[in-house]
Amino acid sequence: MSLHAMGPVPQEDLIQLLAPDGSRTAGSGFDEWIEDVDGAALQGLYEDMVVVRRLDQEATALQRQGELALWPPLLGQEAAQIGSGRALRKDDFVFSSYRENGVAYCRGVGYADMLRVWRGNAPSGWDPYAVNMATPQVIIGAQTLHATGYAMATKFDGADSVAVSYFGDGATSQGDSNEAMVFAASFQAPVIFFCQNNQWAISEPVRLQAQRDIADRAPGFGIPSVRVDGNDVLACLAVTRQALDRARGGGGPTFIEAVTYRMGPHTTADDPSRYRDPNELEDWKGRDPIDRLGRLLEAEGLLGAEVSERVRAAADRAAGELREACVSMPEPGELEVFDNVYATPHAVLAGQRRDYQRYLASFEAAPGGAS
Amino acid sequence: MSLHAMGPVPQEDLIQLLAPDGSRTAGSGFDEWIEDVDGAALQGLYEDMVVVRRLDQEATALQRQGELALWPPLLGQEAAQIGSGRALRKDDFVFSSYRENGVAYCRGVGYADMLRVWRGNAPSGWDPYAVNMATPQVIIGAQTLHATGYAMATKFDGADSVAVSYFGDGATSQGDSNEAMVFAASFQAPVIFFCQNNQWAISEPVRLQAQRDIADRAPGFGIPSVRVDGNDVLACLAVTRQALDRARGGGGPTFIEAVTYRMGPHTTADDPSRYRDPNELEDWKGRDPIDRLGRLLEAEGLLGAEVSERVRAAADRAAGELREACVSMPEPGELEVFDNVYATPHAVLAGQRRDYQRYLASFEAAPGGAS
Amino acid sequence: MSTMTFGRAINSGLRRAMERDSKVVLIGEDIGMLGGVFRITDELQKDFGAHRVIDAPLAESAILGTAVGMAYRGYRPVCEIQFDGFIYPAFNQIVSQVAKLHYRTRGRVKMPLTIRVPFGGGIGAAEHHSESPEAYFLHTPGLRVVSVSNPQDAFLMIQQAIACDDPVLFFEPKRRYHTKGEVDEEAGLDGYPMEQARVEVSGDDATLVTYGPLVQVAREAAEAARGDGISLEVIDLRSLSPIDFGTVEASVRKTGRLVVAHEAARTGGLGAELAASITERCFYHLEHAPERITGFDIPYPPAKMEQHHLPNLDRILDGVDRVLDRRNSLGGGEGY
Amino acid sequence: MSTMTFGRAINSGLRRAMERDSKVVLIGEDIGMLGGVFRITDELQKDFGAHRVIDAPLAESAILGTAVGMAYRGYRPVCEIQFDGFIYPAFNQIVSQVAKLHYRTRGRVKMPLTIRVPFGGGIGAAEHHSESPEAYFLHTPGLRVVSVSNPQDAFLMIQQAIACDDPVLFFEPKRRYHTKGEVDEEAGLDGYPMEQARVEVSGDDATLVTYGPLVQVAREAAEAARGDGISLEVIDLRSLSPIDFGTVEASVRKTGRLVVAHEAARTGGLGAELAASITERCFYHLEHAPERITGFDIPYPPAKMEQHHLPNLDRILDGVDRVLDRRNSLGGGEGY
Ligand SMILES: Cc1ncc(C[n+]2csc(CCOP(=O)(O)OP(=O)(O)O)c2C)c(N)n1
Ligand SMILES: Cc1ncc(C[n+]2csc(CCOP(=O)(O)OP(=O)(O)O)c2C)c(N)n1
Ligand SMILES: [Mg+2]
Ligand SMILES: [Mg+2]
Repeated sequence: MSLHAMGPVPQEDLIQLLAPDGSRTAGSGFDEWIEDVDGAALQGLYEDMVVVRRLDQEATALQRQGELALWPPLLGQEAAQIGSGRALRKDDFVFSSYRENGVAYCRGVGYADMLRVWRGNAPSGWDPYAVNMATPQVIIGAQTLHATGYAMATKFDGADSVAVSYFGDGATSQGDSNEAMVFAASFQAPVIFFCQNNQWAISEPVRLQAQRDIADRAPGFGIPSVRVDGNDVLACLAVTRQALDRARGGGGPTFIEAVTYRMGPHTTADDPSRYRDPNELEDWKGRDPIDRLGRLLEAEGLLGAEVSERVRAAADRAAGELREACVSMPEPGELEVFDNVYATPHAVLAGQRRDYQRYLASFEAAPGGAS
Repeated sequence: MSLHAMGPVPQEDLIQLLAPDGSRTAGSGFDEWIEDVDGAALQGLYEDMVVVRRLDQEATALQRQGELALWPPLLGQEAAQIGSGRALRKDDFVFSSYRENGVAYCRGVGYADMLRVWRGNAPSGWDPYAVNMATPQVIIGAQTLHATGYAMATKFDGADSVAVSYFGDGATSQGDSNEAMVFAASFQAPVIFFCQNNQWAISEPVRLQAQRDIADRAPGFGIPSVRVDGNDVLACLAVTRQALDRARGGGGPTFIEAVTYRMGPHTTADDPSRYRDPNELEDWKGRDPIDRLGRLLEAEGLLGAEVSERVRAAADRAAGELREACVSMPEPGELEVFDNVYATPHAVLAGQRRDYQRYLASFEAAPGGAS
Repeated sequence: MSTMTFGRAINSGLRRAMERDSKVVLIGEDIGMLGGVFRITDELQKDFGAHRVIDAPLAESAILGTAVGMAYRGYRPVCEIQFDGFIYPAFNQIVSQVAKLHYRTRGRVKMPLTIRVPFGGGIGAAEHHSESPEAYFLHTPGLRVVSVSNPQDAFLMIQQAIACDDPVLFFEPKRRYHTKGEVDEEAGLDGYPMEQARVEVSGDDATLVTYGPLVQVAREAAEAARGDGISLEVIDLRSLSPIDFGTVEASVRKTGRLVVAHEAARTGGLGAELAASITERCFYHLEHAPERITGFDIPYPPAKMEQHHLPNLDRILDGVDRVLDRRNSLGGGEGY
Repeated sequence: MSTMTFGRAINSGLRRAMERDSKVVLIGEDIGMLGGVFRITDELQKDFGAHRVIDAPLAESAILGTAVGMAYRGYRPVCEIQFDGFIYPAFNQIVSQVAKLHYRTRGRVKMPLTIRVPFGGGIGAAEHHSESPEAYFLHTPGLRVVSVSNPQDAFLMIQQAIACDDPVLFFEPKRRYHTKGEVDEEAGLDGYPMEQARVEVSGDDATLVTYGPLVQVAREAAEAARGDGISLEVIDLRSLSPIDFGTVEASVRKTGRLVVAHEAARTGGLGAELAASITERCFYHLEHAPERITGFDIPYPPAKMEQHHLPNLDRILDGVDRVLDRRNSLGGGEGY
């Protein structure tokens, strides 16, 4: 007996500008949003995706080799992340979950900063204000509220920057994600809810979380939504640009469901063979985001040997730098655990730090150990 | 500057069977659901509403007289509560908030049981299993999940009873209420979400909580919804019966938004003059649920002097019994605070009880006090 | 100096903080036009506008979560939780976000939130309206917790909490909202730091420590004990995290006896921490094990039973008798 | 007797409980086809069906809230929280509903929920995956809290928890899931009540109390101390609410010294309660103030720093040295 109503994910009604075979799809109504995307820009998006995939694979390898404690691969989600990430302005602010390393790349996050937390060296990687992106959020759904509050404050300031929240299909079940829509709608906050529906929340298929398309939920809260082909980088760029434009113009929030697929495991600790049909993966490989743009470039003569080589070299370089940044990262100090718990002095914690310092020193005093 | 988008509540698209002037409204498509409601049944619904209003007024008076600590009046919401409450079967199970004393009346809750908690004599009033209704829930939204879980369990049992959750417009903002819709949809649980949109959550108008009609939210979760005239007892009866029928037949959850009005204060501790326009109340008085059915009865010759007298007498009797039940309620015992914290013996708490008992006894021993 | 109620003192403190810093915004349920169910934010929306005093939709997790987002953008949000028992929907945001973000971002992002919580019992209210949840928060690293016991402190400490770059849970003893007291509205914020406990009454025989609503009861207890020839030292903790152990320690070194009182449940409450820490710090000065006079380990009871749950004058004096080995409800009577 | 891992023992206990009572249902994230991220529910969905082992949508408040509804209808739900740090979204349902419903309904409605929480650190995990939130729950009247330290207890106590008519938080030390031990699968549930603490190692010089993941470390500490001529009595609390103070008290009356260890933050942790209660109960038997060896008052740190947060063998022995007035990191060395 199946307790819940499940079915396949319908692929109709997706906003698509680029078909899996690399041809341009007509009639989406979104062409105007990418009018400026010329050949060089297309090559740039291609390079971004190739580099990001390569970084992701290198990080996965680093985890297998014991250099990282964990890694959450984005394999398959490059178009959703690059398309949306490249639409943003520097002064927009991103609140993501843990899987958005492609977005982090677009924001200019350095490699060491990208890995710090996964190596276990620091509570998080980068300075959010240096790149206008919060560090990864692990508590599912929590960041949707942060983005909404940030957007409310942006409006208080009279600024026209936009907050963008990234989250997964599973996150839509959390109360927080729904409350975020309530607040965003009520305060007409300039926020974008960017849901990467990669079909899975660890072992749970999206049909356990949502009986209707995820994009169908937002309108009931008073938030316009679009359902976009998440493996189509042009469509992701276009819908995000439209949503940003609406938000900047005072039109309030937009919900974007990017329909994509997590081609790898949930994290390097996961074994998807326990719960999913390998045919599904094969099926989605036919819709690979990088191949797709590659076919367009080829058809338009934009992916000659020289370009290919340049892209490959960039990816190699990035991977090399990532690896180097990883293995050369300095180890944290013994007393770093006590840093930054508070912004202002805290007597009780200072006492604990002092005692622990004396404890560590006691080993030096008596080499035989404390006892 | 208004930070949020507000506007008046539109009154179109409401399911209505009885117009404010007492005439029957055609074309709702719901007539079949009240085909069996004959003259006697109409008189019964009328009596229910009059009695419930009278009980509510008596309780309000008891609070003013210091006999109750607090009372949450339902004035104006009689049709929503009686219409839905009378649709239920004995083996259905209600999970309500604090304002559903009309529903409690339908379930057969006794007067002392109705008041116990508001007098401050007990943590709650009645045995949920005696009337198949949970005692009032104060934590906004929490009970929507209880109803959903109960309905899931009903389905495990293969039974065809239905769980009904009552809550307000404000409650729709809580994460819990939204998660309840996720679970209800995913497990196709036989649950009804009955939202009494009484336009206010204490001082906050519904347009702060929801930018679209509340009923518009459920479909996005995969739950059919209806928006009903909550001051029309026949329409409330009809839509609830339809939803019950769907749930019993395995059709899963339904969301009902009953559009009504809280004519009184939020509770006896509230002063609505601080936040709402008195004209609004006047406006809604024209849509009074009892007057409305009264006009139909009069037009059909069903509210002669004898019937009027009978109804008045029933209301008087009920009010008298309520008052008597209130003032004659036994006071709780000194050690009752320790009862029922756990179902099984708990050594630490038993020790605290024993010490407190000795403490109380020490006053008898030494009349001058413990010190 | 002016005489004002406790509630009015907080209102006045909020107004000062908002005047001083345009980044201070208030958010909560019913705090705008209504001025909050206790009227603590009375008139503030009218005077500062709807974007400074924000009526939030009915969702506590979102109130805290959006406040976090505002703090990211440099704001200093003051969140009102309508009653103690309604803070739990926001627990996840408080414990995993508010408390941890400064640590998580290695100091880059500050979380100068103030979370105002009317707390405690004694008002004859319904379920969830009389709780004392402070222990959950003082066990949570990254948070600061304070509780105020008089209008002057209320006026100043709400401003100190808002000015603090760390998140502060600000517990207001709701049953004292109507208590009047003298308030010096010219007093500066630097005068008496909110981390510091205060000796309210000096004494030599035993130390009685409490905070919030019970400070007044403790003063009354000292008064009553004095009539009995017992000299109690009363300490108002004021800060519950960090606790100012130094002040308590100094007192216990003098008196040798400690009684701690709070309304919250006994097991795992602040009293346990205080008793354990003071025992560690001055074991050889203690003449008797510290005594805890607290609420019982029960859900907050209905209005007509709360007198049998709340620590009151007699129960506190009974505890004093115990640490002094005087006759008490559980025996004693040999010593002293 | 069979040898099995800790994780397998829980799995086996769950299976027994489900076989015994058809009202036992499991609900949680990824517990079905995947068998949970720790595989604790491995094969159970296959064997008992999707209505007995329910993969829930990703929402902890709903997992607890729907379990409450199921309990209303006579079920005994076992909720799995995937990791300790993900229990907070459900805190409101646990504290205001699960804990209070029996009281609220004056005993009419039972809440025989079991809430399984893999907890604690030492596995090199990311943020929110290594926390020890037990103190929040032992401060909450209406709940019972237990923690298991070995496969045999895990096998039996999960069944006892499920059979208990009160709600039970069941804390599983995730870093021990792969530890093997002997399990008597024929043992009956009545043999050793889950409320009872157990003396793991007998000794005379000091009492070392802990629970869950640190019981193994405490045993190692006793071993190491023995080499130093110190005889430690090790007690596994097993039940954290209620705490079996009697067993600890008996031990401390004998040894005169108490060390309590846990991974959770120090302030307001279980150690405070134990130290305070034992001081009350046997003040005149104590030779030294009780010592607490705990996690610091910090958010759980990143993997490469957790060694500087978690109590380990050396830190525990240092605490033992302190209560024995032997030389230790903070001084001492005169006594003993
Ligand atoms: C509150 C909370 N509950 C549970 C988890 C454990 N968890 C981590 S990722 C995940 C699945 C998330 O799925 P989805 O939102 O679709 O994002 P994806 O991983 O597919 O990108 C779960 C259950 C968590 N991190 N936070
Ligand atoms: C979690 C929680 N937050 C806040 C409150 C305080 N409160 C009690 S009733 C109420 C308004 C509820 O409005 P609505 O859901 O529309 O129901 P109504 O009172 O109108 O029937 C509020 C904010 C509460 N009881 N629970
Ligand atoms: Mg996903
Ligand atoms: Mg309402």
